[in-house]
Amino acid sequence: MVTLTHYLALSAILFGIGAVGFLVRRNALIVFMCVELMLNAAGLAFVAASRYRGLLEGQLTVFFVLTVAAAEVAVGLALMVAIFRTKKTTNVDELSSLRG
Amino acid sequence: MGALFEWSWLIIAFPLLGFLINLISTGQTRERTVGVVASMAAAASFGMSVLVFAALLARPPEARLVEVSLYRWAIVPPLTAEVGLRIDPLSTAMALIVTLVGTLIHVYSIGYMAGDPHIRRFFMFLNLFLASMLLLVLADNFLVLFVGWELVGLCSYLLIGFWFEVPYNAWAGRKAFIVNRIGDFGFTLGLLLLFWTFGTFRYGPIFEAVEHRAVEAGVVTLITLLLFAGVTGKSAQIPLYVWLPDAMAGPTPVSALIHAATMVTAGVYLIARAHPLFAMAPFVQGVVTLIGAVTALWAALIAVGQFDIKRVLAFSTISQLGYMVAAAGAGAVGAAIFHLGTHAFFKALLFLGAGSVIHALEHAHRHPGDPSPFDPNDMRRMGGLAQRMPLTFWTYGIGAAALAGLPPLAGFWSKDEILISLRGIGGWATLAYGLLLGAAFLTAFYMTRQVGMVFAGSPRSHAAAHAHESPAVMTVPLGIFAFFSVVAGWINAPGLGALSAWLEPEHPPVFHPEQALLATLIALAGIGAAWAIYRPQAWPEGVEDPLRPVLRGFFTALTRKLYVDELYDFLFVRPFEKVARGVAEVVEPYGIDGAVNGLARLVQSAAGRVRRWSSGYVRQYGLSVLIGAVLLMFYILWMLR
Amino acid sequence: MASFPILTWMLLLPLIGALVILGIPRERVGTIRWVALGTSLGVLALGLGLLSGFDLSQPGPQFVHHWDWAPSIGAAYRVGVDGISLWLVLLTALIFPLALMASWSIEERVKEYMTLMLLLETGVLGVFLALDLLLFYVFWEFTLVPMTLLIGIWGGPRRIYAAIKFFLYTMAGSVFMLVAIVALWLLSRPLTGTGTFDPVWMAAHLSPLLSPAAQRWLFLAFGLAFAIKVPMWPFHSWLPDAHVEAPTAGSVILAALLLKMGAYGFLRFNFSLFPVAARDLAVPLALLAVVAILYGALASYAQDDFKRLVAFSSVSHMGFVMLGLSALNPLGVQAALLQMINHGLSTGGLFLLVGMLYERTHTRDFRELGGLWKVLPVYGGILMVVGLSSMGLPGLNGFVGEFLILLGAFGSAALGPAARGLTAAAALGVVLAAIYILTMLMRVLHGPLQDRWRGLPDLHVRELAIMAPLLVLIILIGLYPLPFFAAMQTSIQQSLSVFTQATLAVR
Amino acid sequence: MLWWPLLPTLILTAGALGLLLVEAFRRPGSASGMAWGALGITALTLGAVGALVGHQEIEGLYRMVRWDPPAFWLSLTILIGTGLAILLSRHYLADQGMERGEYYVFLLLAAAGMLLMAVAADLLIVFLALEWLSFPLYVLAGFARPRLESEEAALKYFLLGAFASAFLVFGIALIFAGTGLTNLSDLAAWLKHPDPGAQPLVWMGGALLLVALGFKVAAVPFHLWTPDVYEGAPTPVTGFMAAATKTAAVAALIRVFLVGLGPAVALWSGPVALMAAGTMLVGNGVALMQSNFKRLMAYSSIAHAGYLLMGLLGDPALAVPGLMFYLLAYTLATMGAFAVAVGMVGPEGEDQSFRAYTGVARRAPGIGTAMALFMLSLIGVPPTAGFFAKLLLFAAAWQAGWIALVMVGILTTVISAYFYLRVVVAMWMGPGEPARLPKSDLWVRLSVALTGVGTLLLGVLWLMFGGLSL
Repeated sequence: MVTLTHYLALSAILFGIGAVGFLVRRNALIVFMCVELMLNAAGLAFVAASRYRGLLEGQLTVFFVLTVAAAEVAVGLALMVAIFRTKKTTNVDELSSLRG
Repeated sequence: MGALFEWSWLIIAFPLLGFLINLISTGQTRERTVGVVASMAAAASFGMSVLVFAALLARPPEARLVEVSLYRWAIVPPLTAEVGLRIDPLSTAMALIVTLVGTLIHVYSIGYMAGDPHIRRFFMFLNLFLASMLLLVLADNFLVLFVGWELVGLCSYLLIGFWFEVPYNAWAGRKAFIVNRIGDFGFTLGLLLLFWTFGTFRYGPIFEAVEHRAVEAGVVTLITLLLFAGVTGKSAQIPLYVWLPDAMAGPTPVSALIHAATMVTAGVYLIARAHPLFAMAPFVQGVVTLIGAVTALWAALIAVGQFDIKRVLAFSTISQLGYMVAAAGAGAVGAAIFHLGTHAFFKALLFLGAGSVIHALEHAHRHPGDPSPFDPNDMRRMGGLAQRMPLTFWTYGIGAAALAGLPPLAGFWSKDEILISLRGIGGWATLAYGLLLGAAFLTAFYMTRQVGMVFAGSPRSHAAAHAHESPAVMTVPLGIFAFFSVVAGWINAPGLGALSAWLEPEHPPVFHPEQALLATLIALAGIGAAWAIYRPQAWPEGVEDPLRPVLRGFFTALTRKLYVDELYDFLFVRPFEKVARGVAEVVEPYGIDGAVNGLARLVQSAAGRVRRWSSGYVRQYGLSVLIGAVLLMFYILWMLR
Repeated sequence: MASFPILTWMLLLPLIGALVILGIPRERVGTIRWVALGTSLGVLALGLGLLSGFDLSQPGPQFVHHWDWAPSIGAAYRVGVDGISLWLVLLTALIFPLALMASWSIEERVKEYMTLMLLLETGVLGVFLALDLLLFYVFWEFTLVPMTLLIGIWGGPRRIYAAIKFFLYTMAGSVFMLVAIVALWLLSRPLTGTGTFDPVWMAAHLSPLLSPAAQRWLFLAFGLAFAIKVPMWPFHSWLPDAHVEAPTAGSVILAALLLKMGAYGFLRFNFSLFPVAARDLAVPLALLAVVAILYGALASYAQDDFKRLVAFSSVSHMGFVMLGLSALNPLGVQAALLQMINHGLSTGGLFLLVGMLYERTHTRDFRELGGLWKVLPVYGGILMVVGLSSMGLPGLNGFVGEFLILLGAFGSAALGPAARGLTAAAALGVVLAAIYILTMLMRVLHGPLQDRWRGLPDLHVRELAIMAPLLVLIILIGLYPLPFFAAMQTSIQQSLSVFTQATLAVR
Repeated sequence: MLWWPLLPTLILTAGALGLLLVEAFRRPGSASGMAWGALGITALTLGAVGALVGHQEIEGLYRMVRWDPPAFWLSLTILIGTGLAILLSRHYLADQGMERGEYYVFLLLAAAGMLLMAVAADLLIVFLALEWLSFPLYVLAGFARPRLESEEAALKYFLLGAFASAFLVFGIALIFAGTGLTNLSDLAAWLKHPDPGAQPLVWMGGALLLVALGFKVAAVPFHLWTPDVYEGAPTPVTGFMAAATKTAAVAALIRVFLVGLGPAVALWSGPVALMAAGTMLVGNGVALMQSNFKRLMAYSSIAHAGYLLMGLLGDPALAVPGLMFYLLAYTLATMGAFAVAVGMVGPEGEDQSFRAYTGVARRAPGIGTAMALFMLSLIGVPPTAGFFAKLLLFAAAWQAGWIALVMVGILTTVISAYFYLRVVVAMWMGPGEPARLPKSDLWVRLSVALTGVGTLLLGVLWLMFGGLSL
């Protein structure tokens, strides 16, 4: 029997993977994909909870999340392109001139 | 006559007025005018004192106490402090002595200080001193007495350091003030205890309370002991006498007036004034008497080894003050004041005589234009002045004889009375008596030595050879003082006893012929011993002092004042400097300020460590966020347990 | 009389003067100076009006001006003057014109300087006049800013260090006072609805409800702010730096007025709001005071810098003030209050004299001075009088304060068995004062004169005009302190009445 | 269905979009017109906010938004910050050669998101508003491209912001999974009678919300992005972020924690107190080591987040008005300081180190005085607005029993005096003549004057005209 707990556990695992990915990857694009993974983990939780409770709000929320994520991609990619033009790299570790 | 007493404050006001006139008058005033104004102020004060004295004399003995309230100084519950004068036999006697000696010395100073660029300041200070001293003497309570007490100290300080360009003079003035302040530390505490014991500073109620035994003897013992600490400072007693020899750095009239005749006797006056208190504390009386006697002997001993003409007199003053203190301690107020009066005359005479000598030597030295350093005070450079300065010599001789206690001069009578007063009490008084007899021998000895070195024989320096007698403005006061040095003793001579009758009618002076004989013999012995050593024939050429081969090392110790200054320097001065430096250079910067700055540095270094957190790496920032989140999760789990 | 809010005008006048100065072009230095001086003289005139209308018999505040400006938190603008603050207000009104006259030699950024001085005057007056804790705190902190800028802009070589240290150190103390004020306000809220900052109300209705422990904590919180300002040992180390680096007028105001704010705070707030704690802590307070007396004197003696010497002497003198206050009896407290005035006159005077000397010699190092009395007879005479006043010579003002403080402390019931020992130790400070003052006089005035000082000009008219009122007061208070005590008597008696009340005695 | 609470947001959004249209069709050249337009729209919105002032409580949009007094104060503060940011931007953009009109569009859009946050009554709105205000800020932070610092700041802000918002979404998801609720009032009601089985989910969700909002408000340990982004972003944007974004983040904290999770205060007060203490300590501490003005202001922003968090824990009767006033005072002082900083930027480039400020007050005493005033207000010295603000927050925290926290607060206040004073010291006491002088741009001067007067008088006026009872 697959319960809500299982779904939530899965989404938590996904969230965790995304978070760890954020920390270990250097390519800005991949780092960003990890964030997307985290967002989608949350989406999964919403859908599962929505289904479990028989409410529509959760499913609706996922639309919001997806839309926001899409907008985020638009902003993020634009930024990365701009940086790549200036710095010729997308390695986040090389972007550390501001510190202290 | 009652109205006259209401004006008795004029005694103080005249010199104060003189001070103010000279303060306000511009620098253009002629120096002669300055001196005359000051002298007239002093003379007016003397005149007023005489009037008051006469008015008091006109009263029956039991009514010879007038309290004059001047104004309310402060009312702070429970304290009500008034400035008031107490006109009674003791205070008028003191006022007479102070104003008489003061007037004469003012006049003398006109000649002595002539030509000094700061003469205006000199006379200002002198007038101020006179006013302060009279305030001290005439006050009707301890607080005002203390005010005068400190102000005379101030004037003493200012006048010792009068020629302030010479570092030693300034140093000596400072030393005098500080040593006095140390004594006054005790005095202050005594005053505090006095107030909280009696609830007032006024003599009248305090003496009344003592009379009725309204207070514990233990407290009074402590009070009088503390007051006596002030006395040891002002009246130069062991252990605080060390400032007086250095006070000779001041102009000679100052030494005569302040450091011989008047200010230094303030301590004796205090004991006399507070006699009812001391009478209640026999233990303190013993201490006072003994310290006075030891001081008398100790200072006389040191005087033997001095070469500075004024220093000999300074130690002599300390010694004579010892006599007075001893007598006052033993309760013989009359004898103490008697000696105070006679001493004022003959010691002033001696100082002024010494001043005359110094003045003469200085002028004689200046004439040939000799640039070599010359100390006009050094008796080793004198000799043979008897022929060149006869007036000075004769008057000086009278003063010395009076000091040595030769009958029938003033010193004989007063010293005799002190010695008699110590007899028959027993115990410590007997010891003091013995010590004072020894001091009497030494007194005769060192005075003979001094006269011998200064006036006898042949001149030992160019200046001494060319010295001339001083002008009349100086020699006339010498004559007057010499006159008093002869006759002053007679006012209390047995049979006459005027002073005693005035001060303490119930104690007429007594006369023991065997005592007089003993004292005279001792004085003669001292003179003889000194003459044997110092007569010109016995003094080989080139020898600094014929006593040195006799006493050998001990004489060196005497010349070094028995190393007391060195001892104090080692025990107090240097440790104090060390502590002060330690506070300012170690405790403050490293301890207190160091703690403050250290705290600031600690915060900064901690901040520096935390700052490294902001490394610039995004992933590390993310890690920080994640760690925060994980910690929160653990917290939630912990809460859920 | 009540219709004309004289105190509010005293506070406003300097602000108006500052605004006027802001409108004057900066090149017109002379006009700016005169406007500033005129303003401060106007305040002095108001102050004298205050004195003439002051009712000696009334213990409570007079000339009160009241306005509930922030009803939602119960804060009020309430100013008034009583016997405790009267002399301090007048001292402020007197010192500022003198300090401004001493600032004639300031050539740089005169406009800013004079503006800040006038702002500072408002601040200092406000501290002494405020009868509302919040208002008091506002003025208290407000004085910090102009003073910091005065030190930091017109100061000596290490001025920035000194200015920041002054600001931080003072602030470190006053934030605790702020918290204590907040705590009192919160405690008053259930009783009044909106809460109040009225110390009189608190003393009557709130203090009795506080537990001894609470009183002690609040006493310490207020006390820390005041102790730093006084400054009490060991919180004094900002003072020498601030004094040495500040311009002359800054040092004068710092010594004469700002330090008084601390002692005034103890008297006005700590004692009335927390009487139980005050009584319990009197002995430690007195102990610190005595340590300050001795420590300040010792440190003072070992200085080679004239200004630093005077600065440390301030520590010592303020120790006397604190000793008198901690005696908690009329004698000690009145004497302490008078001693605050005395210290303002004598130490303020000394700083002025240091400044006048420095303008001539450009050094304050004793090792380079000496023998100056020969060329500066008037200066020397004045220095001597002021110095002697500082060492407590009878006949001058310092003696009155110091001696009566000792007298009060000696018989203080609050200090109990420790009273006599503490007083004796404090009396030693009088001896030490003689040592360092006389040494100072010797090193400046006496001894041989160096050739390079031979042409120094003596004091000129403006400088004499600055010193004259100080000298007059120094001598007047010394000879006739009666009226000065008379004005403070009833107020102090009333403020000390809590210590004689039965409630306190039972404990 | 009432739209009133959304009115300011809608006006601003519509205005921004209109401005975007204008930008698309306008001839290239000076963007002054755009700035005027943005100002006008802001003013219009301000009018709308003013029109709503009398209303105590309006719910709208199926109880997803809600207008109440805090909403008014937050909106007011945000709009003041926005208006000042516009005033500062015009000359700056021209000098820096980035005079592109869409700048104002982004600014207004971000502000619209913030206004939405001010009225949020539902977790979804919180999420939406947060993203809404963030995206334009990401762009604005990188607006000075191709300057590398600006781009780096933008990317860092973007990546970390996205990372944090993932926590937010996941937190909301967990709460939803536990309760089936997103409405904050309903959540509060649920928490009063919680279902024990679902409680862990709600608590975990709350913790994740704290992470995300802590990030936005720049609380330790989620603060690390702040200095880098503040330093790299164009200076007016930095000011806008420091002031308006902070206000929006606090709005979110108030809505989520005081309203939604209010009944669970015992649970979150501990961690929040720790965060507050840590934030005050770290913010004020590390600020001591800074020598760049913008970075200093970043740490100042962190430090003030600590005080605001402390306010969050305080007795609400005092804390809510306290927080409102604090934000207003903080916005004025911060925007004022940034106005001075913008004034220091010339066509030759930007140098925000203290060295560049040395001796400026010697030649420009007015600017120097204003800067001193802002710094004093940020320290909390009376009679500036900052003093009264801090007073209220300390009182609120003390009243709620957070005495240790108050102690940390006052001690760090003392520390903060040091670094704020360093700015004053540099301007007033620095030796020699200044390297450059503040430019005489009218808009910048106006901002300095407005914020200066506001900083000086606002505290007194606010208390005089109502204070706590507002």
